[in-house]
Amino acid sequence: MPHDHHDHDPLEEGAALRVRALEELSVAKGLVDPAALDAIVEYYERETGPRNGAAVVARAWSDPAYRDWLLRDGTAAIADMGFTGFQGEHMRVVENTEEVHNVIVCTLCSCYPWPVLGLPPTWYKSAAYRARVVREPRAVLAEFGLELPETTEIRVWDSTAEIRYLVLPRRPAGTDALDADALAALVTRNGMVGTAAL
Amino acid sequence: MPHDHHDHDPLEEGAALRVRALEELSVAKGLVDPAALDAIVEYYERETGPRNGAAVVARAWSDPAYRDWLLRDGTAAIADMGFTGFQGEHMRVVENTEEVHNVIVCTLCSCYPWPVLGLPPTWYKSAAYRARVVREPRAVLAEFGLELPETTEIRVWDSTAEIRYLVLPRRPAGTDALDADALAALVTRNGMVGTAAL
Amino acid sequence: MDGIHDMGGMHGFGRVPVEAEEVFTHEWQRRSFALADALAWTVPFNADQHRHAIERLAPGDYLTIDYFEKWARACQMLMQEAGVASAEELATGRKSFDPDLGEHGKPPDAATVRRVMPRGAQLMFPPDTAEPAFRVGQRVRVRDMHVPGHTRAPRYVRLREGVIERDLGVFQFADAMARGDGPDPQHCYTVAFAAQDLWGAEAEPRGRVFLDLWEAYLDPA
Amino acid sequence: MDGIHDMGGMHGFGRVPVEAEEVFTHEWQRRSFALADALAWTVPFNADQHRHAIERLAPGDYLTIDYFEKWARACQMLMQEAGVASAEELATGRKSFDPDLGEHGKPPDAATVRRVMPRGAQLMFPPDTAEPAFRVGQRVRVRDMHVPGHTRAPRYVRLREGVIERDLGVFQFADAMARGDGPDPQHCYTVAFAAQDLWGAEAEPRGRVFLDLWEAYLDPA
Repeated sequence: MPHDHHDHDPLEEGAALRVRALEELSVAKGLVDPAALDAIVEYYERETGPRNGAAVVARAWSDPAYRDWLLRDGTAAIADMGFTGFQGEHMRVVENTEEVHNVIVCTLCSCYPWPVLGLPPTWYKSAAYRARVVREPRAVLAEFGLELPETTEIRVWDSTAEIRYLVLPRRPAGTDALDADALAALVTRNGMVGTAAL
Repeated sequence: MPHDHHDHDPLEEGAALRVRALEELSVAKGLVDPAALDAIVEYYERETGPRNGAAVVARAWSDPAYRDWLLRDGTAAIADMGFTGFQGEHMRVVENTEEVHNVIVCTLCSCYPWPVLGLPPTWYKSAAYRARVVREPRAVLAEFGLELPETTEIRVWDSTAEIRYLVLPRRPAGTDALDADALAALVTRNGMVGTAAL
Repeated sequence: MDGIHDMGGMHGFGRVPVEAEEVFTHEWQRRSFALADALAWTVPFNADQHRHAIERLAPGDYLTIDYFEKWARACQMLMQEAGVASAEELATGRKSFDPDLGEHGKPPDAATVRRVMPRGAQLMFPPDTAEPAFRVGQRVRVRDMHVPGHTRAPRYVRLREGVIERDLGVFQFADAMARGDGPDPQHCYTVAFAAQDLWGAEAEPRGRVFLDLWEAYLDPA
Repeated sequence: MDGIHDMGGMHGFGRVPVEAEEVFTHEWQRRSFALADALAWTVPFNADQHRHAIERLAPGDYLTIDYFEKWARACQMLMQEAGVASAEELATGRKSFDPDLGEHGKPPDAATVRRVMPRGAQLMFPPDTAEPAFRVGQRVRVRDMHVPGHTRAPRYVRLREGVIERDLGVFQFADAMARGDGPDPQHCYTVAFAAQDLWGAEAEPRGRVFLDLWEAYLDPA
């Protein structure tokens, strides 16, 4: 049970009961419709997630004009793929190159580009990631197994306002023959946050 | 059980067992002599504490030359009363007046003048006191029931190095006839930390 | 507020739990997430208010309880503050009064949320709503702010100098939205800080950290 | 380190528990206090190392566990790091080896601690050990430090200007003592900061905050 808290936390046991009580109270008071809750969960689990981001990346790798548009106006280019909605209203895509590696964080909470990546993983919300990646990004990336050349410039993007970020990873070598679907299969969530290379 | 932590803290129950195990292990490994532990507890509970500080204050109120010495060289003047030892090696006494009110804190841990005040109370070690008294001393003092005139200058002393502080409170009115013992009985610990007036 | 949530650059948190890849590990976490989304319509509250409620949790709780339990507790705070639920109701889970939902009326049904989710929120204003005070390339310094409420300028950039890298246009202002004071529209900028200007000579000479900062946070350097 | 212990000025901790007047509420707290005192002789460790060990506790633990349990856990860390006890011994409480106490020899007995306690520690050096870099009345600015270890210059004064109020003389330097690097003797000063220079215009115009700061923390303003 890899939660971002201590094993001895006693709140864990009661959390399920408390959230159920909050739901039942909210329904009883006419504040929520339980069917709407189901729809919300279903939407974010089925219609958002890293597969969306991977499709954007694969298209950018395959289509230079799309890549240019994506880097110039991430919001519009991503909307063109149908990926829109809360926490993705204003998107900026930052491109990894031989010289530059980008990595995304939200030090103040857990801002993350839901439409293209879904909800954030536990590590992204951890105090250690939030506190450390702005101060010692190279050491943090090494913990993810990503050892960058010393010559690489690391750019950290702290999502402090309404822009949400997506990293455009470098296209792996030897993938010239692959079509967009095959390329998309190579793209990982961590690659699009910047905590992995592909 | 007014501890400086949450009611739901599960560590509480096990703390006694863990500290006993640490003591037994330390004794078994020849690192401590249990009789020395008894002596340490007995010393700090019997021979340090606010009664020492109160005696210093009462003497300063009664003897202008001592008061001058105390404010000029707190370490020597307090040692003259026999109050010396760890966390009191270097003392500074700051005087409350009609214009100035002093208050003591240690924002980084719990530094406190042991020989004259004993060990600190729980509130002194609380995160709320440490965080807030340097920023909003007047509001914190009001929580202690101490409402100061707006014209009073508040000086906060954050014990960040090896100096330990003692507040010399203002002598209450109508105490001209009292001897030093009777004066000392008026002096409270909070008065000597600066979170109360007398 | 200079709260525990503002942890960028803090030491002591240990290694990153890189293996914790999951979004949800328990069904109740899904419900808590959805509840926060749905309650925002009817309580009502905006995203900045929900963030600020999480920030207002006791710091010891903030660091130790589950992320989605924090979301639920923030909702409880906002429900109580809005007067739609009492502390007793929230503690017992038993309804004691019907809230006056007023203009908000009925909670959204599944079709409504399904229609709105792909649209998102309206966060921007037309460019002519406000003139920009800064231009790309200009050096700025983050103000020495002491905001008791919600703010999105982390401590680690306060008093630091950076360069305007991009003018993002006119956005609603999170500090004002969290106070319930309306959007206070203003330009927001991406500001680039040299890592060594934030963390000293130990940081990498060519490293940079980029933050999106509203105009109210900035002064000319 | 910029750790959770450095909480001066932070928001979110609520009201002060003014009614919590007691020093000890449980017998085990007395034992924990005395253990830290006694173990310092034989492990050995100094006060700065004990403080730093407490600072190194996980921030969530730092904010939620009992003060005297933190003291005990700090002792355990220092015992393990000094090699006088193993993690397994500390977890089980069962001895598996006898430590080599070397020059420290036997632990102090009751008479020894009773003799030493009223004396305290030797923290100062003769005035001619180091020349002061600053004089009373001089304006100084706290350096923008990024010390990964123990340090006694809180974040809330970093980059702030104050005035040297008193030259306290030559003291051992806590940062160096905590590293085990010896005393690095240097002048320490009481520095007065205007409250408004720390907290902005909301603070009282005449309020001041005084801190004792070693010379290594300061630059001329």
